[in-house]
Amino acid sequence: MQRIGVFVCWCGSNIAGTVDVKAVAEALKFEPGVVHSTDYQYMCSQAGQNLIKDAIKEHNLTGIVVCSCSPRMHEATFRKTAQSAGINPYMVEIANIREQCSWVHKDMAIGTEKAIILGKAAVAKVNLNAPLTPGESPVTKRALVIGGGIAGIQTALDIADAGFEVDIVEKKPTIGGKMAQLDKTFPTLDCAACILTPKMVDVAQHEKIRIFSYSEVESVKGFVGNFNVTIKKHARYVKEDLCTGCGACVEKCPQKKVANEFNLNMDNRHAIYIPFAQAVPKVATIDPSACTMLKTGKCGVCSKICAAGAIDYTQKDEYIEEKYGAIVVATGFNPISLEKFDEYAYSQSKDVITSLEFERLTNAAGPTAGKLLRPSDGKHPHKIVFVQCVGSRCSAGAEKGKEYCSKICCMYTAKHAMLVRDKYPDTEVYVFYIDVRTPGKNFDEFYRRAVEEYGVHYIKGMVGKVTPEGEVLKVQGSDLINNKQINIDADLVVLAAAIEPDKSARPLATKLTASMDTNDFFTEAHPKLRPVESPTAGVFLSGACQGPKDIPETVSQAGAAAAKVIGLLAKDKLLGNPCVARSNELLCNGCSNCEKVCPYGAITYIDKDFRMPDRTTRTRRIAQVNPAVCQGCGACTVTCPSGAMDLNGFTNGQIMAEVDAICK
Amino acid sequence: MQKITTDALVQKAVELLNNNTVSYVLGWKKGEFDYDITPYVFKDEKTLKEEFIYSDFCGVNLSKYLVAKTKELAGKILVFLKPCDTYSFNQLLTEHRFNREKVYAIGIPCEGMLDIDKIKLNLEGISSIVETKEGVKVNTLDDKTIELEKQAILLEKCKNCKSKKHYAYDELLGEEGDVLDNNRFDEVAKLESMTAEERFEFWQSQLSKCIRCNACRDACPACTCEKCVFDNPNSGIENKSPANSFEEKLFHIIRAFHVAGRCTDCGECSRACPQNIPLHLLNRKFIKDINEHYGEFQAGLEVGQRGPLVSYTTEDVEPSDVFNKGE
Amino acid sequence: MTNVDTLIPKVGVITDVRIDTPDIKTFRVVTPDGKKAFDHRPGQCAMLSIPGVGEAMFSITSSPTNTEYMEFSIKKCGCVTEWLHSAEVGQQITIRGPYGKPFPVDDEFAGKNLLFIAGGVGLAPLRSVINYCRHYRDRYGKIDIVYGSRSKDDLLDYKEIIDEWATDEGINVHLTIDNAQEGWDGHVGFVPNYVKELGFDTDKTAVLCGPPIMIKFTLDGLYALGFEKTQIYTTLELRMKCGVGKCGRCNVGAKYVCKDGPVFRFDELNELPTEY
Amino acid sequence: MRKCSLSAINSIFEEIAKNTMLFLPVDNKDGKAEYKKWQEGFLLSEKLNTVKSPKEFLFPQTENLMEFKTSGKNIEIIDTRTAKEDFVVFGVRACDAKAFDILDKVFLTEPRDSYYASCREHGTIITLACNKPSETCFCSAFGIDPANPMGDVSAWKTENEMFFEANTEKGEKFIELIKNLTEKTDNKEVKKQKEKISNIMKKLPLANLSTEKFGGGKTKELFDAPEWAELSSTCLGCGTCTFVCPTCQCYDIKDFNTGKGVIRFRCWDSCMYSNFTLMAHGNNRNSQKERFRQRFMHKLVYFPENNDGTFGCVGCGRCLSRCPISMNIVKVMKKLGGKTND
Amino acid sequence: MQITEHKPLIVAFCCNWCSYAGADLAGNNRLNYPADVKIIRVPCSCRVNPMFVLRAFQKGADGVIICGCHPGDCHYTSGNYYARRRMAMLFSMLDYLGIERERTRVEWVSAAEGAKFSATMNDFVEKVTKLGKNKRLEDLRCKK
Repeated sequence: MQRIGVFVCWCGSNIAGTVDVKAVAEALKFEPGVVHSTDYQYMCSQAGQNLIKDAIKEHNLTGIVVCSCSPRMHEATFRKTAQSAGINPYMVEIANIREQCSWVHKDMAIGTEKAIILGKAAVAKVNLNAPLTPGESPVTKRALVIGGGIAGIQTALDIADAGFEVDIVEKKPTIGGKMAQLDKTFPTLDCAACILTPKMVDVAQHEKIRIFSYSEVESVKGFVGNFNVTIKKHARYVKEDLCTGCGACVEKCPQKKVANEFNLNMDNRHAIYIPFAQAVPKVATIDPSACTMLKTGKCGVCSKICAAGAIDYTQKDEYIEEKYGAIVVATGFNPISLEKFDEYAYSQSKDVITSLEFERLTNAAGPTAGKLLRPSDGKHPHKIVFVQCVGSRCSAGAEKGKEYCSKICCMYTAKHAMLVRDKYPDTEVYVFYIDVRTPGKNFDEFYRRAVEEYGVHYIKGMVGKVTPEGEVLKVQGSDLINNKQINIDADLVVLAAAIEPDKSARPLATKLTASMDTNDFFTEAHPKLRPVESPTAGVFLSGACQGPKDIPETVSQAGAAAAKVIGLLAKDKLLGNPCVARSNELLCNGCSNCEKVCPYGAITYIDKDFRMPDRTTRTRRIAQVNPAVCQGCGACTVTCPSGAMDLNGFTNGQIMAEVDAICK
Repeated sequence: MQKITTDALVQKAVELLNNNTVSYVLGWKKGEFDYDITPYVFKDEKTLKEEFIYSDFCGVNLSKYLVAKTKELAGKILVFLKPCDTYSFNQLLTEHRFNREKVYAIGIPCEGMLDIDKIKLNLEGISSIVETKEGVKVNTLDDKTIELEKQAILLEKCKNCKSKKHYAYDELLGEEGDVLDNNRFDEVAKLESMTAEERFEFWQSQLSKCIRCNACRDACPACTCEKCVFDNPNSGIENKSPANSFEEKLFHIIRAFHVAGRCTDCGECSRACPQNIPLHLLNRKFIKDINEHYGEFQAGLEVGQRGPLVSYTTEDVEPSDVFNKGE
Repeated sequence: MTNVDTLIPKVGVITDVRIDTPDIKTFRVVTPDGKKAFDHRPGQCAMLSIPGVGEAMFSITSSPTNTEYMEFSIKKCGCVTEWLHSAEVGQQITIRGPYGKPFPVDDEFAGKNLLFIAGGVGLAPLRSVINYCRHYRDRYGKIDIVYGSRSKDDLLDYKEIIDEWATDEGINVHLTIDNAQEGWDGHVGFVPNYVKELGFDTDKTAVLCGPPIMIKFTLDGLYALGFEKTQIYTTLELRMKCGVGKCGRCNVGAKYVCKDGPVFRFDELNELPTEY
Repeated sequence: MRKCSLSAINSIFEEIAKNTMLFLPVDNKDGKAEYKKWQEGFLLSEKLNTVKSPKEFLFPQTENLMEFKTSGKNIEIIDTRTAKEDFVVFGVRACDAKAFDILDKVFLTEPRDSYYASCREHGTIITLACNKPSETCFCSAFGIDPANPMGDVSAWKTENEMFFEANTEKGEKFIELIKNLTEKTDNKEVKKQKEKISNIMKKLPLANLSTEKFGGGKTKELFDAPEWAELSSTCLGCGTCTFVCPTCQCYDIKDFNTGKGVIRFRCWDSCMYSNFTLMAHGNNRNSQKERFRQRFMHKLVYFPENNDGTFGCVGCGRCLSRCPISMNIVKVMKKLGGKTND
Repeated sequence: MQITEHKPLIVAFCCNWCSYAGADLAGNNRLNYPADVKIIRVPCSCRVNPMFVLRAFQKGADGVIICGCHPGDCHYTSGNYYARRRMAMLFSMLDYLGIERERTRVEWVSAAEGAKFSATMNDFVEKVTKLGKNKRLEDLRCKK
């Protein structure tokens, strides 16, 4: 029998407001095994923790129940407290009487009654807890960064600078990501390329960094500190080590009518191409869907022209296996597809464009060489309407768009408006907005300059309809402040499309067993306290894959993720999760069904000799669990009919004891 | 009438025993009467010739015995397998329950086995039972003779025989049969079409007969756990006698669940039940559900099959939709 | 109904817990009003239980001459004993008994020289007889006690043996441990060998209790010394459940250990099938 | 001796049920006989016997012994028994009636089992002679005459009438109760009926089953017999034989935590079960052979040894018809009994 | 709600990664649901053994709900897929035995779906309350 101490936390009034904490502490005093029960205002505070430590010593406790907030919040805290007082950390159980009680129930009597029951369940469980010791595993001192945008670049550089090897996997032929497509950056209006490309060069030249461009993560096995990743390197039909990036092949390539995705299909490129001048690696890539040679076997111009002999039409996809200690996800974002937004005539008129397309149109390296020209007829637009929140902040359950705020649109629209007015003062600029959100250093000043200095017309209200009529786009909107309909004949309409995670994120999440929210943004281990870690140990989050972010925020998160990775890789050994499956070999039938359901391949079978009660020896096939590989899901425990498989920390006995206590 | 004679089997067994192919013969032994046949491990020619029998009352599935006997006995064992026994044989091999090397399996045909309980429903006091073309002729102690048609006195498990085809053997005696069209899910469907109240009444009255003798479990070739959870005081659900209707249900639900996806529908549970509880209807419910929702699956068709409850597809039906089908 | 059935226990309170060896504790039990739960004879057993955990049979290690309380020396070896080992003073348990046939202290043993041979926790059931005989010292002849255990720390009731038994007149205590150990200057070796070394006269009645292997070899030794089966007693504590000879648990041959035993003379035991 | 016409039997049941609970074998949906509490419309089964024996009226499959309430370190013991009601079991066969005597020998010897005693006290057993013993019957091997069933009242059924004779005080009371529905008669008819039954008995295939090799004191001869191994070789270790047996009386005592308290109950157990003797010490009968042997040795040797030669089997034949693999005491007796003593 | 109405007892098994977090989020957002719901944390919905479900009913639960990550989102990749099959089978069997199907439910609740958690529990409690006491799968010894 345990000697259990019960500690009921008030959490200020968070718990004590709805739960009579004294009554809870009193009621739990008489539960089996409980020898001490008390309450305190903030159990998680230093004083609260000391209270627990003192009680452990004074009452010679063997188990601890803390009735407090969610175990997801402070389980680790109290485990450490227990450990420092000499109790095994796994002898601590938390009764969640805040999130799952005081915060969701209003009536004191009801809340108190439930808190007591939850406390009893925790006591019942602790009575069956056993000390657990985590296993140790080594750490591979190399990190993988998935995504070569500014987030990935910054993370990689920071990790590499700390002296660890880093590999970047980028699915495009070059790193750079969305930032490489931008013109200027807010709120300082410095040129994106000017600040990004030096970093790209740094990456290329860093001796600790390898870039796998035009590559994707094929599979991920293993666990924190010991990931085995297979990287699929797409055939680019150009030998990277030989290609000098001279561009001669590109010039001569007869297939010139391939939509240029870098310019958002607003112009064309060749079948062999280098996405942009500062690409890293600066290596040509053959687009197999466009190359005549690859499709028909007739052409071969690039091969003839290449002095370095880098062209290789027989190249195959290559699979590279590598070990990593940590993985950083930096898969970024994309504007959402606007196909469903018929009201803005995006599909009907070439002159209704997204903000990212607008970036390319104003970029000196873009399709118009930086001149703001209408995509339809190449004329200079005189009236431009910017529409904010296209697909952002939609109501829940709406059939299109996202519920969330895309966060960056207000600022880039202000930037766009300002740049237009600066370059083309003859152009009238209207911005339809719901709210202008400018929390950020120098952000609001920036926005006010657009309005006050550059004379951008900000109209609070939404655009109801855009109708192409001849050369103009008839924009019908509402002005909520003046409470009137507004009609503008615009030459160009720029839609601030919502942003969403890259489509590659979801399959990647599955491979990583990392969790995602409903919008496919990766979830953090904790929204406030562990914002750059995924709940999956060893997987970290950098940039917009976790949620909409602007560049400064992305870079700071990238640095934070790097810091976490460095912290992990700096360790020589990792302590595993001791809550893993274990097989009772006396009960095991050797049927292999648990092996079939184990997602980690943690179960193997061996033949073992057993001495039978009649003194004979019998060889039996029995299951064995590799505790370093097991992640503790428990799938095997239910598959096992004899109950030979059980899960440390969540044993059949413990869960049934909880059920019993709850159903008393 | 079984197409193959006892003599042919004995002859085969003696031959294999004498040429040292096998050391033991797992078969059926004559009883006190014509119907009380006991599985038996024969070791010599004499006993085989005198006491071996293969008749309409050899319903016992011998596959399960291989789990214990292959470990207990040193030499190779000859086992006679009826078509439905071969499914259990394969399933046991899939789960590594015995060493195939130690077994010499002979497939033998089966025309359906008889249920002495059904015969006794019609009469009491049997002096002998003679097999006829249509069924049996029963002579009673009071010197009457009653003829019974086979269809009416088949074992519950044989009424909807799923197959006359053998899926495992080293040697086949007699002719190979076919997988049969059968209506084995009709009774399940009938229950499904009842209201919840009716179903509850049905099962309540059936399961309340349970005396927890464990015959269903101990006869079941899928229940070969080293130690059953119901026998293990540490499992949390151990019990020896059902104290009330809950415990009756608990045992049968858990047992059916444990064999779900592994049960070959051999029907031993219902045959063994001294209280005539139609336990196979629980297992068949799972088989029917599995077939409907996860694709046709017959356990024991081959060694190494992956069972439906240890697999999944991302498109599997939602639990709520399992209820809502056909409504 | 006022009919008190023998299966219904009384409440007992643990009033003292003594740690004897690393895996044996001795519990003192009285009724809630501080009395002895019931009277017993040396060698008899009682059924102790913790509701929800289980019931188990233990020999009463205190002598019937102790009128204040009962004692049980219990080795940790299952869920009931494990639970008891974690129990503290003041804990209530349930107790029923006494069960079984006692040692024939007032007839066969009367006037005889006695030889007690015990190994490990096997001393527990003998302690009540030994103390009974010490109490009525004049009714018995010379008493020899041979007791051995794995190590010095595993010797049960060591203090009582040294301070009381060994100092009594006419009682010879011979202690032994399996392997030599620091701070032990007594005999080292297994009990059966020690018995042979000591070489007792056959003018006594022997009482054996200990692990099966010790019993087997000690018996051989005693036979070699010329002892008859009718001169040797032992006590079995096997798998008793109801305690009243009905449930069938402890049935060995035609005997029920809980009712016909646990004390058996070896000639009686010899008649039983070897299922104990 | 009293009699009534068979057509009046229903009114007798009605009369009994007015005063006490009445249990009798009726045909269930499976066409088997089963003891049920009588209610209007229930007919006495024509079957020879029930699947489950009537022992559960005296020794229920599970029976609460007491309850515990615990609070902190304290325990309260509650005797949960309530006053037992009177009941009548009608139609008990001679074998099952004899089985009650055997159970009495276990439960009513000191120390008396008060749970059993109370059931015994409140129950009136009306036995019924077997008109048509079956091939599985071998009660005569144990000296039981199915034509002369014991119990508080013995009854005989002829083609048209039912005869009653009281054997005990309780039986007299019962006869008194149905006095108005029956008439006094001599025993001529019954005698004829008995003869008829005896004639059938002689023809039964197991009529000459010998118990000669068994009985008290035979432990040494039988315990190490090599036949046990082959007899038990295909035993499944289930409890069917035990649980349908009218004389098997082994039980286990278990605790059940209801969440509100702990119920201590006893339940039938089977010496055939691998976990029968399993306790902290281990198991003293590890193989099925040993467990199988225990069951039959107990019935055929140990029990008679302790009970003046009375065997622990009554030859009801239930195990013969219910064992899933058709192994049974008759096969055991024939195999072991056939052994010559040279 | 009337005072005379039977207060059901609901046991909710929630996977640690999604549903338990979803329940926490419901708490963070103060989205009320009846206190009749008592949550047991399990690492994954695949940890829920049918034994636990039946045990809950035995000890007096009126409804049992199992919440896990959305299919495809399992922290352990595949756990909820196994749970989905197992619970579909178990609950179908309970239904087959005549146990009211509304007493059992499987629901996928992500860590971000506090609102869904609360709504689900409200709905489940309402449905189970309507059914009244669990009579068909009860152990009378555990009733007062």
